[in-house]
Amino acid sequence: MAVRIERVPGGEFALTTADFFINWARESALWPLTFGLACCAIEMMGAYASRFDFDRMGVIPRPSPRQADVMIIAGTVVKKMAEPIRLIYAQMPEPKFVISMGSCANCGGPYYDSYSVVKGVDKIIPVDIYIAGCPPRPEALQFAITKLQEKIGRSSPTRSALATPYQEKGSRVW
Amino acid sequence: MIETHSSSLKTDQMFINLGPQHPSTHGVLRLGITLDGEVIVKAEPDVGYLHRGTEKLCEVRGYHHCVVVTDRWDYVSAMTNNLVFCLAAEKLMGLEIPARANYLRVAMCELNRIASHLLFFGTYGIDIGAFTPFLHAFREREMVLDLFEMVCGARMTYNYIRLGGVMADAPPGWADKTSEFLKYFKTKLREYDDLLSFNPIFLDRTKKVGIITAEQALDWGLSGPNLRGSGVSYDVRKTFPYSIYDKLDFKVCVGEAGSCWDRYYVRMREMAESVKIVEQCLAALPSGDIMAKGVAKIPTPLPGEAYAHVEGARGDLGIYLVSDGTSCPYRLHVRAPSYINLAILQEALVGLRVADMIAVLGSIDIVLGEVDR
Amino acid sequence: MTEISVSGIVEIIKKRYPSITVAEPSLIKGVTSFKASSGTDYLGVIRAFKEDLGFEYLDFLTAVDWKGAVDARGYIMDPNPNPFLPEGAVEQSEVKANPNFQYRDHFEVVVVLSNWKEKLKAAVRIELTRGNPRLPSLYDLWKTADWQERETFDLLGIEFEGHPNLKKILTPDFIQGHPLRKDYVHVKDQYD
Amino acid sequence: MAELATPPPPPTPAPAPAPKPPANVMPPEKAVPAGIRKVFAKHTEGTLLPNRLWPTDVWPNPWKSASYRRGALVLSALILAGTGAAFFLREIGVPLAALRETLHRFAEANLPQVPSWAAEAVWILAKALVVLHIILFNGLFLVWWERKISAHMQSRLGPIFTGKWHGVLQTAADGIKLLLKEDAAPKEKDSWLHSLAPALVFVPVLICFTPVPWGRDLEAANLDAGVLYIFAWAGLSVLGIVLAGWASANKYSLLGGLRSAAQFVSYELPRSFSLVPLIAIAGSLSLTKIAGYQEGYWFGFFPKWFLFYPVVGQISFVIFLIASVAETNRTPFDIAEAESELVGGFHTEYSGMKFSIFFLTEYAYVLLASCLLTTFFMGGGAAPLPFLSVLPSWFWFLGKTLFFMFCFLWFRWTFPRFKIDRLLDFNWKFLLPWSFVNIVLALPYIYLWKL
Repeated sequence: MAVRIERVPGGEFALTTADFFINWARESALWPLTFGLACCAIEMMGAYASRFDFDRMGVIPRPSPRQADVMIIAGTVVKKMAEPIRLIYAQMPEPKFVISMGSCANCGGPYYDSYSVVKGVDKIIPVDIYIAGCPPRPEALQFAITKLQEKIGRSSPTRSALATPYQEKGSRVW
Repeated sequence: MIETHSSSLKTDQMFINLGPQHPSTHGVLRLGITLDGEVIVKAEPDVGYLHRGTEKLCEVRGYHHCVVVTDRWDYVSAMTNNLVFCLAAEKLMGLEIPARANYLRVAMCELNRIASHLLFFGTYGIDIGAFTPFLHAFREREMVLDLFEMVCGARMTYNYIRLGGVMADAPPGWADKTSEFLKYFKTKLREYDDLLSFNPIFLDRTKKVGIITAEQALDWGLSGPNLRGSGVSYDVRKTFPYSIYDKLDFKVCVGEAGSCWDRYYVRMREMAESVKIVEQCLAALPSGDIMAKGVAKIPTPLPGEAYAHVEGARGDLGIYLVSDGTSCPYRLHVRAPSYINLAILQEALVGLRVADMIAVLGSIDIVLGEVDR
Repeated sequence: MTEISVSGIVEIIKKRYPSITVAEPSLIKGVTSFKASSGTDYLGVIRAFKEDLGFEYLDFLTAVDWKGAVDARGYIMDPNPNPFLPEGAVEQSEVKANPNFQYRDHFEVVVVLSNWKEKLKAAVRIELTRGNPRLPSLYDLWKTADWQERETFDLLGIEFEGHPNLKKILTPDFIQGHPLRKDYVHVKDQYD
Repeated sequence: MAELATPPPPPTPAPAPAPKPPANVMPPEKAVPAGIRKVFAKHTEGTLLPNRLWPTDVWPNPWKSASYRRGALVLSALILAGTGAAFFLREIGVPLAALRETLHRFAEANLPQVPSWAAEAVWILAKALVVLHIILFNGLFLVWWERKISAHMQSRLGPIFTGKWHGVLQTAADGIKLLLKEDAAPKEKDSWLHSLAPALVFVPVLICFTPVPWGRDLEAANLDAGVLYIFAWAGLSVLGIVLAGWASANKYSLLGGLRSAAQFVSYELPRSFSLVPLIAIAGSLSLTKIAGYQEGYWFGFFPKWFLFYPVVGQISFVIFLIASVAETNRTPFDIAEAESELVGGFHTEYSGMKFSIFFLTEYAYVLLASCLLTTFFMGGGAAPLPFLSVLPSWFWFLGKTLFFMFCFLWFRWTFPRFKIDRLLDFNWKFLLPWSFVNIVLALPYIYLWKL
């Protein structure tokens, strides 16, 4: 479809404009899932609260995965929790993004040698943005949201096959 | 457990799975609830969704490293966790703590108690359906976190209280800033009462709901505000005083009926008591060292056992520490108040409605990091 | 019981349960420790503490594995990776046994009780053989023993007889063995 | 070293020495370089933390802040501009009627082959489109307004980046995003009903707007049984909500749907009964006539609004307001979608556009409830004072509606949530009996006033 439109004079322009608007909407309305695991979840709550106020960027948490765009893995992913996380990720509608917040979710963090911790949430679901820190400050989460917005801005939803900026190449796919 | 399908029209019990991802489980708790209509017949808390095996991890970490791990149990009031581990380890090593360090420790712990109870106040408001208190509470909580940031550079996991003292002295201006905050915070406490504590709808939802009698509370080993809400006056700070609490003047706040509101209001009053304690600490803050002399880089205490417990924000937080004379603890057991408080849900939830369940669960005030360790 | 002191408790317990020994010097600093030798003694002495001596609060119940240094195979990675250690430097912490310490092939269950009125604490301890660690449950005395015993069962594998619901609580189902035992060896699963 | 800086104490013993700094004497704060001081000058006044803005520093007098003054200025300019525009536009009902006449005449003169009802059909279609757009734009505006209001109540800012000026385009972005989302739903859903439910919820509210008088001669249709018409259609929405709960194959949704059914059915009663005195006094079921009845002034200045009828008017108003809040499913009555209990309630399993239709419906009901409150209790488009009638009626209607919408938002962000059983108790044991009592209290009005 997109290829055909491109052949029409001005089609390129139309697609690019559509891309721009779609990306703008997706960037400006990133709704994360109300989903906290451990310490980072408290910082995430702090990020939604008065001082950092993510509502400024249009980020409001939604309790149901069906209405969420971003899953912020805020905290340690333990083996017992891995399956529920996979399920929640599957329940989210496309396009969906994952922010791995904190060292535990990135790589196991202080529990690198524990028998019960998954060493990095990217072993079970694909991750878009990683934030370092234990726990990262709300400013870091804010930075991650900006980075995610940039990433969405680079994608071309009208030209890609699924019409969704799914995952960049190089991410782990399970 | 009885499963019903939407196709059958029998009146039957319904099994509801609350969590691990649910807005009001405060983390990753899972509750298996059997409902008859909207009335709870059976409740089964299922924990372990945040079990990181830290007790085992401590067995291969040095004593100084263990302090880092303690931060992540009750991450909402990490200072008390640091304190209780240090108290236990210092008992093993026989360290004497300088007076200034002791005062700083207590001031930090009480400030952290304020931060923790503020978080409870905010999230409990959300549980009951009022969103605004959450943001008001976080506004003040950020100020407490600023004070922590001034002394140790971290907002949540402090690693501030170390073996033999504290990590760093309070920076210039910290004491002034703290007293300014305390003055401001006292007016805010009244605002919270206006906003939520005595709101008729809030009272309606929490008073006479989820009553835990004193006998039940003792039987289930509750501690902290949950126990005091049932009318038992037990506070580790008074009964088994540690650090400098025997020199400080404060009240133990006790509830009456053991309802959700009592537990809630005990916490609200405890914040006022904490303000008093911090003020006393600031007034009497002695000068001097902040670190004991002769704390080894790699401490290897003599073989022995020690048990230290403090009044954490959630209750009687204890650490049982065993040393076999090597550089790592041989065994470390945490008496996690959240874990023990949570167990009572099996009994306290039966007979309530779904909406009450959230009120009770919120009023127990658990932190899953401490429950699962 | 009007007045209880540490020595008073020791006397009473010694009179009633001659098989119980009092650890001297105290094993846990500041807490008088009583060593029971059999399961019935253990239950009996704790019941006496609760009902006659006013120790109405169960602080905690846990167990210690006295086997020796912890097995490094219980951890997923080398617990002490330190690539930046300069040559000849001592590791901050190393996993090794203390040659002067007397390890033994036993579990020891430790129960600490409180008497708030007299501000006293007492510990009841019992050693269990490694092969078949069994103990009567304290569930009838305190309901809080429910989860604490489940935790001890889950992490250390001590079975409590008479417990209504003794099953895993913290670790996921697919984790084999009891992680806090010193000889625990981790079996790799799908997430490692 | 503060002590060193202070002059030595006077020789005479001072009765009250200056408050001594705490015992921990610390080195004084290092002087901040001038450049940095300039950057943070706004924030550092009177604070010790150089880079943090504490609420204590901000709140005492917001008028000292230039941005606050500028904001107030812009806001008053906007209101003034709106008033001026209304003054120059005058009643738009009159030109619209003329437009309709023109359309008819044009059809008669130029298109003799089309039947005579065609022109009227085109006119009706145009009216339907206008009403639909009112609902859609109301959703866009109200969501943004709610987010801004809630934010300012909670000492934060709310959307600020999207659309440059105070995040005005925030809801538009949300809408476009939701439109392009995947429609994810559980495998076990009853797919037919699952798709039907949003339509069943949305269509009634659209129909409900038919008899709403937006101003003088400015309603889509002047129905003689307008009140009954609105209540009948509004009652249908609950069917969609129950279906949504049922079809989602989710126990939370089911509970939410059932709760909401119980709530709707019970609050319909006091809501209708509270209007009986008004209908009896006005002697009509038509919204236009009810609004028209309240025009005019007692003693030449006091508006004859139903709200100001002693006792009866106020009781009616309170009952109708409470029941309206309950009908719109908002806090303190949002038990059907109680976030902390039932995750999302009946719309837990809805995503993308289907979810946004539920969202839109909720806000459309807020608008409807505000319109009804205005019509029934505040005299519709009647000006509050005689000399203010220079401004057109639609301006006053809009202003009053906005005020009530603000009240709805205000309630939402102030109150906790009721419990379902208490909610029903409150309805059956308090609101309903009082609405009956109110009918009895209205009897003197009907007999004496009408003489």
